[in-house]
Amino acid sequence: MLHTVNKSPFDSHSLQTCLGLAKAGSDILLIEDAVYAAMSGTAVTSMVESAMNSSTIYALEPDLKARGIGSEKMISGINLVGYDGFVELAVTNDKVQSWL
Amino acid sequence: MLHTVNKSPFDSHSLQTCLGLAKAGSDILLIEDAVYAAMSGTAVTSMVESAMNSSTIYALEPDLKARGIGSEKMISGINLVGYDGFVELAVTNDKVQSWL
Amino acid sequence: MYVNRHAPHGTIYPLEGLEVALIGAAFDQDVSMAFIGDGVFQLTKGQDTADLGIKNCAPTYGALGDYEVTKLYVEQESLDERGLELNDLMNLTWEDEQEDWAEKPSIRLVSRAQLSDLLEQQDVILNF
Amino acid sequence: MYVNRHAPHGTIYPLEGLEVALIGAAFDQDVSMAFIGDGVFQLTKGQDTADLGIKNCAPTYGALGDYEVTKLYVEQESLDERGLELNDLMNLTWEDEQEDWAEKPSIRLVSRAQLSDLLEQQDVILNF
Amino acid sequence: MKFSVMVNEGPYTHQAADTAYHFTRAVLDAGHEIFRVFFYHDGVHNGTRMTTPPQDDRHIVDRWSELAHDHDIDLVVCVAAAQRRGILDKDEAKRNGKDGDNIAPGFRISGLGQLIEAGIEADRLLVFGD
Amino acid sequence: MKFSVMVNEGPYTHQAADTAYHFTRAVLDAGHEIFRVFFYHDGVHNGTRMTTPPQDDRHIVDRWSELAHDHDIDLVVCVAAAQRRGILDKDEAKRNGKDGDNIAPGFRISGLGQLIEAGIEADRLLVFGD
Repeated sequence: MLHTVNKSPFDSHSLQTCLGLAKAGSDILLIEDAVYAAMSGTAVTSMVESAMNSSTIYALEPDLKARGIGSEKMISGINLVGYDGFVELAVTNDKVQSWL
Repeated sequence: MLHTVNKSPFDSHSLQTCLGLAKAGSDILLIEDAVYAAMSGTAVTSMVESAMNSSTIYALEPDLKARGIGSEKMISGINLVGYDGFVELAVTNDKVQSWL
Repeated sequence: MYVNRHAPHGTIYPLEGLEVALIGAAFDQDVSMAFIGDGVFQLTKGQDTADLGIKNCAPTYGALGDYEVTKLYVEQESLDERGLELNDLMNLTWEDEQEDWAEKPSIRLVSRAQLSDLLEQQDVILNF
Repeated sequence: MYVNRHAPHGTIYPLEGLEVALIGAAFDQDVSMAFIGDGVFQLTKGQDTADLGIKNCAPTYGALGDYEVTKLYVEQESLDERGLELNDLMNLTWEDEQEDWAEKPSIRLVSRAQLSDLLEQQDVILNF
Repeated sequence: MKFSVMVNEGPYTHQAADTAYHFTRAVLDAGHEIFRVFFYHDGVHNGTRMTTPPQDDRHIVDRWSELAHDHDIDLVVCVAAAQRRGILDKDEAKRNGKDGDNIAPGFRISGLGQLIEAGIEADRLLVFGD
Repeated sequence: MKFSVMVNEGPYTHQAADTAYHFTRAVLDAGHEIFRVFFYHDGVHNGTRMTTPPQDDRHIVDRWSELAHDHDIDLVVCVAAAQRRGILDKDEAKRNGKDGDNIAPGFRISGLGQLIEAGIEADRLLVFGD
């Protein structure tokens, strides 16, 4: 299953709820303000890193770029995708759950 | 100063931010979904109780009633006000800050 | 499955989500609802919006059984965090045609792990 | 004082808040801005919204000095929580007429306690 | 005492539009004055006469219009926020080549300066909704 | 593969309306099919032709209308959500005694059944905005 999250992890509990309910092997895509969760060295970095043990984390590149989050500021191992990659993730997973 | 908060403390960091910035002696009014912060026995109860040492906490009664929060479910020492009491708080405090 | 995550009255999401669930049932879909996070507040007893002048959607949950929406999953962890127990929630029931219309509870308490399994089994998941 | 608490681009609050600050300055008000919580992200370097097709409001912060908006208070605790330091923020300046147009930094790092004092001194506080 | 009120959320979607209304009424009931109600962000949607809520629900837009009529309240919708969100009066419609307008009775469209003035002129400025 | 898209936030206010558009375009670019785009909650505001953004900004409503025109996409605005928020087509305006309508070209107003159908008929249903 693909999970999308669009809220800042510092302002909303959406990401936390998503990670609590996503099963091992899930794909998790960070979009819009949720891409701040991809940053290293923040108060939520360890939560995201620990989720990476069981799920694959993706972040939408146009949203990272809009927010000035370069690869040097990101947790390593997070995968970048464009809108085309977003579509591909929605195709390869059998369903999509949006955490808003 | 009167601080108003309108977001659920379980879903948003507004109340926490408000309590972190409110000076001792402030009046804090919980409205709309923020009235859930007035409940006893929740994960945020201790945060609210500790704020009550330095500030006075109010909750809007029509919002409590709409959410089925009776006095038996509330932290004791929280003051109930109606819309008239809300106006009175806005009059007696020299300014109002809304945490949204 | 319709996943409800918002507190009632503060926003219209619970009410508009309920409208989707009812239409889904009318279209003979196998409708189930999950209540997590602040969504569990939608089911609490004693909600009275008269003083707000807002339409109270709480009684509508009582009618869900009549529309064959009989599976309301409530996450135990969300209740715990909010100091709530089953007894604080409305007594929602449905009548089981298979068992001489016996009245059965619609609310099913589930753990986060159980809910996670349930989500995996759904065809379509909508969040409200 | 205008208190900015939202991350940029995800919602329009930062942009519409900036519009109020600029109008406030045009009305000769003593405008100061505070950035707390996700609001500090508004000031980060290197924002480029071209791929989103969204108007980028980040460069506008650079023009604030020209409108005599010279006090941008950034809460240190909010930066810390987000792994940011002053060097990650845009270099925003204003020219001090009193000192032969010397260029001075607009961003002032303050602690939560200092910001709390500042809020107490304001006539009007608007949140964006 | 003189109050200004700022409404930042649309009707029905968020309760803030209701709270702002009840607060405004309570201000008047207590004998205080409302200098202005200013609608910003999604709050501009409080000012469209096209709203048709279900018959068993409150009519938030009509409630504002009646308040303006009965108590001569100045209801101002921010022009920039309104244009982005499709709220227009006759003048704005004409200027932008639109074939109609949708502003509700008692509301007027004006600039952000009206908000700044509302903050200066009133003793208290209350903000509802984010 | 067949996709349906649900848009739950208004244009400009939240980025979700932009993300939904970019995703929909990417679906088409990848050679897949869009069965329907359904607008609910504040998403109904994507469908008003009265929107006038600043000239240096994108026109979200026109973008949807062009997509519908160029790719024959079915853009459906939920009638119940639209009535509460003041979005009307000619028929709805007439039925509710309103003096004009504001729906944008390429959009149509219909019931929630269209969302249920979108979920059934499409292989994937993507939701944008809360």
